Amino acid sequence: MTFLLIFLSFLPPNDVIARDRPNDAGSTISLHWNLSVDDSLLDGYVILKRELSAGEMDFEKIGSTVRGVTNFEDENAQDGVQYEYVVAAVKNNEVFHSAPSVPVASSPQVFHTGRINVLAAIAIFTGMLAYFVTKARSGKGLFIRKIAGLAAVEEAVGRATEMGKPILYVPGLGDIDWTATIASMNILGEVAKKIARYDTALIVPNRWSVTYTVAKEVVKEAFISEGSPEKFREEYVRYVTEAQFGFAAAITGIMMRDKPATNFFIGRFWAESLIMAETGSQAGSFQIAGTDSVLQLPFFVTACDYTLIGEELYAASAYLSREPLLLGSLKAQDYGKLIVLLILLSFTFISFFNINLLPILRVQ
Amino acid sequence: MKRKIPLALCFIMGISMIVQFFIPHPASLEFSSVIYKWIIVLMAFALVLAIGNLIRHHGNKIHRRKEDWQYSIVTLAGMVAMATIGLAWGIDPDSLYQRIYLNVMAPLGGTMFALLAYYMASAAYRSFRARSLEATLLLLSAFIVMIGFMPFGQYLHPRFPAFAEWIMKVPNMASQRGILLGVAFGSIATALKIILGIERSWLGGKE
Amino acid sequence: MKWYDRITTIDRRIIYLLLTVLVILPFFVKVTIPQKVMPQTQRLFDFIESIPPKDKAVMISFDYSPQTQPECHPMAKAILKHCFAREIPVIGLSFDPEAPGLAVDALVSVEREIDSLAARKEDSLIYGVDYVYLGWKSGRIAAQLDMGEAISGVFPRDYFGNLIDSLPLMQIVKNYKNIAIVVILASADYPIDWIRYPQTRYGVKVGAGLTAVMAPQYYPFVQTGQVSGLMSGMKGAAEYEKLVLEHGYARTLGNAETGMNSQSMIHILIMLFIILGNLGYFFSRRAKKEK
Amino acid sequence: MSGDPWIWIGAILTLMIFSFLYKDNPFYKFGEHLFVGVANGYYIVYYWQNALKPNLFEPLSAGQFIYIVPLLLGLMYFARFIPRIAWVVRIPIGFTIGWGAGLSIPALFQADVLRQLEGTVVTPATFSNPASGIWAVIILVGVVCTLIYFFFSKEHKGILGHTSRIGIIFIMIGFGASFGYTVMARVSLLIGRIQFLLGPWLGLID
Repeated sequence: MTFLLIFLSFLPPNDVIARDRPNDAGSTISLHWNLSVDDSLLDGYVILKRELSAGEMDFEKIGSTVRGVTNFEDENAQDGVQYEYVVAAVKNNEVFHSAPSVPVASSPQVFHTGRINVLAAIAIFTGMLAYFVTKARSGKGLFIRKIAGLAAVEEAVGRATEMGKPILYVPGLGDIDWTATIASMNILGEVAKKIARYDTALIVPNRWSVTYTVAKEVVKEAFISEGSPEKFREEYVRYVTEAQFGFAAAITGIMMRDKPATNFFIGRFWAESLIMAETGSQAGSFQIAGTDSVLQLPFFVTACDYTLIGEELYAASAYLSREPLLLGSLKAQDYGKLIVLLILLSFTFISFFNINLLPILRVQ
Repeated sequence: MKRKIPLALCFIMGISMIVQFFIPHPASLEFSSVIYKWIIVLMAFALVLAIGNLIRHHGNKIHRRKEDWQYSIVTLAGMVAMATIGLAWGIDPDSLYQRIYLNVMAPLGGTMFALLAYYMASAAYRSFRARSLEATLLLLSAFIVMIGFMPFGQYLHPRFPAFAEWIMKVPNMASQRGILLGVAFGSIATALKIILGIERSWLGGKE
Repeated sequence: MKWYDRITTIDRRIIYLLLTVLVILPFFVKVTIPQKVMPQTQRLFDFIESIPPKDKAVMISFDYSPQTQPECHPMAKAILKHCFAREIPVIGLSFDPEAPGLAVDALVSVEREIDSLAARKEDSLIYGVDYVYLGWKSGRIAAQLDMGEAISGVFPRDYFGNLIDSLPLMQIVKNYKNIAIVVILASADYPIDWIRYPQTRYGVKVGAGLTAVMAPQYYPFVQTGQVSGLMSGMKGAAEYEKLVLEHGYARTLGNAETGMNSQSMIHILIMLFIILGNLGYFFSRRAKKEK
Repeated sequence: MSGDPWIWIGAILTLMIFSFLYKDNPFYKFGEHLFVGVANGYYIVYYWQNALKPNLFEPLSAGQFIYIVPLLLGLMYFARFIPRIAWVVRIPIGFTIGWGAGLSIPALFQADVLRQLEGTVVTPATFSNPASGIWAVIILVGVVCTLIYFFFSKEHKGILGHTSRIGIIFIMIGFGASFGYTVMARVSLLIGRIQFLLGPWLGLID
């Protein structure tokens, strides 16, 4: 049998289609072919190409695959140059060439069509945000549900004033490119305004140089806007160190020695969360935490008096300031979640009628 | 102008980074990598300000002989020494700089981190009380996971590890996903408000 | 003070002292508790088991610091032993500035172990051919994206100062096309960037070895297939050690084993104290009600 | 016992930090302040070597004058010392914040919204294994209820009240599980320090 096969000829693969790979930075051509009818007897396939403009140049081998494979990507094409491709079946050093493909050239794309869904999501959400913010501008009172941790902020500041002890505000350990840090800066502004009305010292330690500069602006402006710039002290906002646990060590030091009446932990946190929260609890401070770091939430919940969970952190500046524009954006967030819920439920429901909508959610 | 220029720059940067996501063209990739290099440079400049603040804070403490001022000397001396060593003799793997890193910073950081083992124990003992339904559920699921992920779990009951795994993978995953989805919207809304100039507390105050 | 009040207010220092004693004990009293392998660890092992020898490389991103060494270092060693025993080339790199020292330690100690077992000279490992360590780079996301174009663009030289193009392995492995999987060993939230950027843009496969605390956050990604396998914490390391040993890729277990015994003791201690606290709470509440 | 002075330094610093467990004391204060100092020295060198040198001075001296832009932006941080132009500080801040915000929006939609939704939708294929089908339904219910808990603009009454209460139950089970699971990780760290003290320092274990 083997003896016979060697002298038999095999059919090559057919319908070799070459096309520019979509949505890429160029220089790649995707090939697809139909398997040779003798596929199961073959060793595999080799892929050959040649430049069309180079005249009668020979085809050059550029790669190979095992049998049963129907596609290949030539990632070394030169953009704008026309190529022809041939796929050949291989058996014992003998090759059986297919007809050449239609010539094709690769090119980089300027729009990624596989990401239309992300674009649509951004457009819809931006539209909703713009709508609700504009609507809010007209000043109609918007409802916001009670958030226990925020209702306690006033009490926390008052308590510190009574005790004559400072307030410690840790704006998280994330740099300014974490949106949680930006949310924390907004809350810091509101807290600082309340502090400016009382006579309480404030300590804002920072891990990042950029957040330090922002925090300083925010606190200073809060004191100015409350009409008591003279109460602002340069030492309120401090830079500590970028080292995560060096920062945590310094904070525990402040907690044990300055004995703050209230500690705020608001922003992005990592493992150091419990070091700070547990030390603060042992020092007897009243503690309010807020973070979107899912993994640190259990520790704050365990060791702090109040904790803003996840998105509550992002609702906080609207809640505290009651500014219509911010409340409007909260409404947009709610509608965003509503759409997500409807997608989850409807896609699940429809899928049982054999309509699979999941590809809509897929991003390339 | 004091507000318009920074706001405009913020808007332009935000929009360009969003647009960049949708353009696979090599020029777009090049753009994003150059900008990232600039961002790092900016961080380095801001660090100069930050270190200035640190020096002033500790310098003040020493100058006014505030409580524990002696320790401020330790901080300043440590910083100057480490910076000098790194800048003067380099940062090769065998350099003094790396040695100090490995034998001073690493043990200090590692031990701070290790304190958490103790704090987890004291925090759990103090606050894991079955006060309400929610608190009881929290306590129970913590217990099941603590048993299930230890090798002795399977001797208590052969299905215990699977149960613990189930808690991690089903209810825990569901709640994490729910929280994450909410956070994503909060986060996106905040980022959008920043780009559109609706949220401008980083500019400080009203005017 | 009643007994039930007393057991709800035990001084934390007593807990701390007991905990210290229990964590030290297993170093001197050896026991072995056999354990089962979790499916996500198995998946990672199987993935690497399925890579053909001397073909695509495994890229290992060493992103842990000395603090998480007890968890991540045994993972690194186990996975390196696995790759080297199967003749899969390894490319190491780091985005955490604290990691390079540890990465070099892991690579060198595994190389020594393999070389000492090598029967023939050809079986010993050669730097630049069997593995390369690129070193550390700042600007994580940008670097990860740029490596899709050319690794040499991001790392013109390796950690030891050799020109990248002078290393035989790096002449074959130019970018992600020749990388079978990127395994991130990390104590922080690093794999998400690999998923969000190189995976979404270049289709890079991502595996991970994470500290026990980070790992659950990635369960959703394992389920969706964005992460092709995951070792979680010291337990995951011990499981991978076990798989590597069972398949004959190593002679001994690593350090994760003793660690698991200390773990068991501490877990029991913490649970006992929680029970004490609740007993006290229960009886004091009943006593109050009776009044 | 080790004869290496570096090991001794590491061991003594380790014990200094552990001493905080008993109470705040001069040894801990020393360790803490040394940590902050040395770490800042470390990062000064680090930013010089990895940011300013390769990303600013080398390109500039190679004639890539576009890098004057980050130089100018960086210098603007120092405007805060000149009260008249102190507002200029906002320019580099605006640049950084805008960049971070813009980068995060598509990434969040893609990885945290669309991909997670895709993983949560239940399809007939999920039921190819009955158990995993049921778990998928529980996950779906959990995600929906947890998300409802985060609705802010409606009072949590009626059906919203019931579902958000189920959401809270899921959240609490999740928190407990995460806490219990994390114990393992933290003990690992402690083991690492103990290994260091017993091994390299005291030489009691190998």
